[in-house]
Amino acid sequence: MTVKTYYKVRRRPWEYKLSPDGKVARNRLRLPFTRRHFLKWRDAYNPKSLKRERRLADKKPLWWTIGLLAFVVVTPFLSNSMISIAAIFCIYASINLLWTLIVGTAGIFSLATLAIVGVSGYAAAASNVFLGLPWPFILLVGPMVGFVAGSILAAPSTRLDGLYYALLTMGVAEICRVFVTQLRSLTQTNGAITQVDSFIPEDWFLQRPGLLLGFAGAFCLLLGSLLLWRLINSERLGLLLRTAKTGREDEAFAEAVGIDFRRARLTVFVLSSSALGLVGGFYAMYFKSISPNIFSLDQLLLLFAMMVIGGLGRAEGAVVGAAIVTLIDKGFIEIGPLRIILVAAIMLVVTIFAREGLTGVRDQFRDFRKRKSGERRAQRTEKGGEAMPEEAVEVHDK
Amino acid sequence: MDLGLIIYALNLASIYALMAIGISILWSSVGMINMAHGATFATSGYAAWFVSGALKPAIAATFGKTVMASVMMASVVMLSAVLAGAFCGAVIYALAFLPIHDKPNYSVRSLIITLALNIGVVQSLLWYFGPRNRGLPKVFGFGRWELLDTKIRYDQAGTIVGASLVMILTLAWLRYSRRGLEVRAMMQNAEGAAYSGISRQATALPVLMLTGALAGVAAALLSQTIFVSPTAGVIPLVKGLTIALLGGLGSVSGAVAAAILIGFLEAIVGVIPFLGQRYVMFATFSFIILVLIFRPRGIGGLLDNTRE
Amino acid sequence: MPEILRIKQLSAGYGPLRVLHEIDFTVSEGERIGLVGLNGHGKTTLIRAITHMTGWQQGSIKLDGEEIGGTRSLGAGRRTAALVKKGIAVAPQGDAIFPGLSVRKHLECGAHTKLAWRNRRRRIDEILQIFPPLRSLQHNLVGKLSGGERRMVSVGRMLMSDARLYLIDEPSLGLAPKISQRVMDALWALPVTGAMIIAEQNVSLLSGRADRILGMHAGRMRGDIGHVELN
Amino acid sequence: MFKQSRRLFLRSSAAMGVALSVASAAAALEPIVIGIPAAQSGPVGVADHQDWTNGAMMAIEELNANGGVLGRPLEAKIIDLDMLSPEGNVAGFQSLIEAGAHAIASAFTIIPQPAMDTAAPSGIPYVHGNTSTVNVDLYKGDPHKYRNVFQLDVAEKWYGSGFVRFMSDLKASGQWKPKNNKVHIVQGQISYTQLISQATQEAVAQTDGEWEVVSITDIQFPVQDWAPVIRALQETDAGAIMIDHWVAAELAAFAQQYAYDPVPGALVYLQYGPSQPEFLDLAAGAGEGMVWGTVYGVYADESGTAFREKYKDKYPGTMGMVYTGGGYDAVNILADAWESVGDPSNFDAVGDYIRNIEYRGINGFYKIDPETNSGISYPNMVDDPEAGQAHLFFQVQDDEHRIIAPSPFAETDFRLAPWM
Repeated sequence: MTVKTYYKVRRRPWEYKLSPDGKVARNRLRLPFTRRHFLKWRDAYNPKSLKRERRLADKKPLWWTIGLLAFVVVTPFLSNSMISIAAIFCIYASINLLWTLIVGTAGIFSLATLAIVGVSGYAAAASNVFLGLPWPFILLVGPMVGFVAGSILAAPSTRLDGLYYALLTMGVAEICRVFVTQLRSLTQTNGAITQVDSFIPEDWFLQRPGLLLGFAGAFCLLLGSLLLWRLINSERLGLLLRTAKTGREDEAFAEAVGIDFRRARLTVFVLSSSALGLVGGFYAMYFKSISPNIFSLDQLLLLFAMMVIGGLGRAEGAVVGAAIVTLIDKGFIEIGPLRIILVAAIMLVVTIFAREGLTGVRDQFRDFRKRKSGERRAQRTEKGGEAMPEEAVEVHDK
Repeated sequence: MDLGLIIYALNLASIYALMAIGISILWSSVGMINMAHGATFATSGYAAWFVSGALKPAIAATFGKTVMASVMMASVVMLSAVLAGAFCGAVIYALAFLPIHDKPNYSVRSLIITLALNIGVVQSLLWYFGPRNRGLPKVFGFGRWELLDTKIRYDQAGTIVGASLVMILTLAWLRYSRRGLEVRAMMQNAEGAAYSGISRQATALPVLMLTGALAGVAAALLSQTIFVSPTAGVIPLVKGLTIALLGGLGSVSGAVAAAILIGFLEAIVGVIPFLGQRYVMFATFSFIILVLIFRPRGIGGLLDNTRE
Repeated sequence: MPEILRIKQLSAGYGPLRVLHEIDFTVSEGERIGLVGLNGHGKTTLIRAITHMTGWQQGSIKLDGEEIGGTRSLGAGRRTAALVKKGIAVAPQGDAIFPGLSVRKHLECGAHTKLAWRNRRRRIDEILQIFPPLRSLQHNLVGKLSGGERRMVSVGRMLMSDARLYLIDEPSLGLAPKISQRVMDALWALPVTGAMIIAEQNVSLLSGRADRILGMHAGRMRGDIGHVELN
Repeated sequence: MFKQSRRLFLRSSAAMGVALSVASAAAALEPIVIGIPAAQSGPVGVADHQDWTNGAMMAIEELNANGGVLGRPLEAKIIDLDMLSPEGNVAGFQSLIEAGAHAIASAFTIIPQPAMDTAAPSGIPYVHGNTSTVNVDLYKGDPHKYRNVFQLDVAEKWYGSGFVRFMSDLKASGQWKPKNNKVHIVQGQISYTQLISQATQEAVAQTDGEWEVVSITDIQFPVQDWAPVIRALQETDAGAIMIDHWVAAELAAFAQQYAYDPVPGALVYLQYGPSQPEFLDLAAGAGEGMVWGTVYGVYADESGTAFREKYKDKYPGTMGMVYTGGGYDAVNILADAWESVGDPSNFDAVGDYIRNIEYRGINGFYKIDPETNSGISYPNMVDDPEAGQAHLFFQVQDDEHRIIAPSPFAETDFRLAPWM
């Protein structure tokens, strides 16, 4: 007779749970004008104690809040250059978030992100410098130009395949760069528009109060981008797009059941482009100038490196990647070209070992662990080891 | 349009074609967009410079100032560039293909890895060799011919003939050799190739080395006109990529056709008085965008069947 | 009769999800085996598992008494080419064809052994004998052929090198009855050394010709079901 | 105070094993920090910035060997400047200011405004060789704010008038008989080359027909092949050709291709690019006879020659002709200022000293023009050779750069190029 060993199936013993009063009905906050809730609370009865337990099913908002709060509290105590780096980080992170919306949510592989930022930044700066519009209008002109640029760029996206579209947008960026550097009226400044009016008073520019003000603005920009991300991804639009996440067949299926998939994609693209336009206007104001470098391939690759290191298609990936790369690129300027090599090395290692960037490592490890435990179970059971349904996770196999 | 302009256009086209067919073959057989092609280009240039510099005294001592010496020098330059290119291909194979070729998101991840390699190698070259450009020994010597009232520089003629020769050899290899047949089979259907006993791992290495060697040839040839520098690969990479796409990524004949098209376009835009050199890039990209809008799969689909 | 293929306790699937459960069977020299089962019951997965296209987690596969691939496999076709070289020839479902090659070139791709490569011209002529419709098409691109012709090319490619084991997955799928009958006739008439397994939904195409018919149901082997009607 | 004494303690305890000398006593004091933002990883300007850094480091080592400044050693703080984008400039300059730099000595940046805006509020003395009109305009816009930002050389527009003056002088001296009065300009697209081209055209227009601009050919960085340009040159067949481009390697490629197909009898002027060390190496003899100029070059007089020799000892190979001397002079000027002011942290006093400086360096005589807060050019702005930095014209002769004008500083005469 064989001795049977029983294995304990553990269910997150480390997880903190609230124990609400069982008699009181649950009162949940809703986002205004929507049916969505701020946090994903889940109630369940503990089968052993028969007590009501409440846990937070999605803890990301919690981490976001803690992280952003810590960031905003700590930054004012840093040195001037660190505050600048923090502000640049906010700007880059916003651009990356919006880019992630385009690439991840809308599934349009566009490389014209910086081109949209640049075009709107230039238009906004020009409206201020050459037409004399006061600075608050920059924040209006930027999104408007972004909207137009996005609409124009969105048109061919339904016709072209991913890679071809990516190339087309890269070409657009290059055309913008060449065009701006050719402009004879900007020759004096090498194609840059300088002395743009700003929300930062002239006397404070690049000094302590001005830097903090600039940082505050940049931080608001980041919050705005996060809000847009959240709204798009949790609203109808995001749900629509998620029905066809994985591929061409799904897309065809979505179209077949009456979801106007293309329209949803284009809407996200144009929305993000408008927001990118706002970032462009902000960029021109923050530095009081904008240079053709914003259209350059190097700059684009740097931003791409951020997204890749963090994890393509994830909000936290865009932000974490931006933090790492900005810190290395702008913080370690003393070590010279080595820092770029460092960024490349990080990119290389992360991509070889992590399939979805740094922020995907946790999920990847969990998948790995699940697969392993499934295999072990298969080995120790006599009957071939049927996988438990909850373990039958999608494993990306070729 | 006179002969001089045609020569100039062909000169551009042959360099672009060398880069573009490398990118095209690689995409269609191994499924990789090789962003490190520019780094391969730059590395090959430096290798040719370094080796030819190191062997110069030895060659001068053995052959003196004879024709043999320049032939030796030329072959050293070409050979070292080709070998360095092939070596870069092997490195790309080891880093961007082997570890991940059967893992999820392979095509995006290999693109990212090669991109990282490109950035890293270019900066390392800058860091190690410094910013100064380097000149290679003139493979084709100084001078020019007069042909039908047109002056043709040796290096122009050499580049056109050399590049065409290399391309014909590559295409012949693809068409007639057994390895070439395997590569073509893999270009068209990777799973079917596996069922025919064609291993992806075993075939990818020679393909990567071949495309690297092509970039090496392009580097040695282009460095006859301009010089070797860490960022020398950027323009050939961008041009090669765009031309490969214009040719309908994956179609070798499409890439060659697109290279010739762009070569002539650039030459012609350059001499139109109100456009001139400063609108060359502008015109090229506008043209490619227009073509892609009307023919979303480039011009290659007109010529042959490519991998979907 | 020596054993060619012995499969023991094979469980295969995608990740933790099992599709095949403890498959056991052997194939001897000279046998032609029919593998029957309805759509989705594991015929194709079994063939893909034998060629390592699909990963398997448990069990053993022996070819000519030699273990191939240990006790588990990652799948993804990583070792498929090596197995083909060891003597497993496959005509997969849905014709893994190379649309841009001519029929002759396509057939040449199958000549992966040294001997076959040296004799490829003669071999091709032999195969054109087996499939007469291809004779007039030998310089046409495969991508331009009809479904039946493609299947012939696919099978012909499989036959280019001598193998120990031939695996043919649903040769009649998607073909008009008349043409599928013709393809099947040619298959059964093949002068094959080693052994052959033909997976097929339509049992009438197998009965009377296969030496044995194995049934598959819900990922399990039903054993030798002889020549009974299966429904 | 406490911090300083603790550091003093640390330093002296570290120096315990070493025999005490005057030098180590100087080293025991807080060093004076010179910030050098140098492009090291960007696509352009890396070679020029390397020259500047080398020159500056040479000066720092010399000064330290002589006991430092005010008894304190000099220390360079070098960072990698991304000079093409606003954020790169801001980050670079901020980090230098925060690292406690007492002055910033920079070769140049492509977009000066963010750099100046970052430096200006702290009042840190910022000396540079931007050679740019934009600086001058910015300074004029707010002289108080940018009071301590000094452009040691002059704006680029002087290249234009200087070149026309050079041609006329050369013609008058009889050393060169132009075959016609045509001038063909080949211009790059950045502001520097565009402004030089405009200035040249204006200067030519003022010569009343002595010269005439007949053709302007545009080029775009990077130039892969000069064949179309050379064809255009052949068609125009001008007596003087101005290649208004600044990338040395591309000018060397031009020289090589031009050598096959010269325009007979034409004077070829390559503007500034050949000053970079790589030009001669790359042109490999093809540069012979070509003329180039700089408003900010290393003289060949006694001190200049001594500097050249010292430099070549330290950094073997071909020497850069512009920013090497520039970096060297900049550090010496700062050292002078600190020596006489006495307190490197008193930025405004140091700035006032530089504003009124009269210093003869190896790149000429430094005096700050109060109108523009930048240098003075001879013979473009003053007639006294020792009252400004000479606009030097070089010719490549026997594979070496030789000064041929202006006459007080000329090493040798103009020589007809092989194709003339």
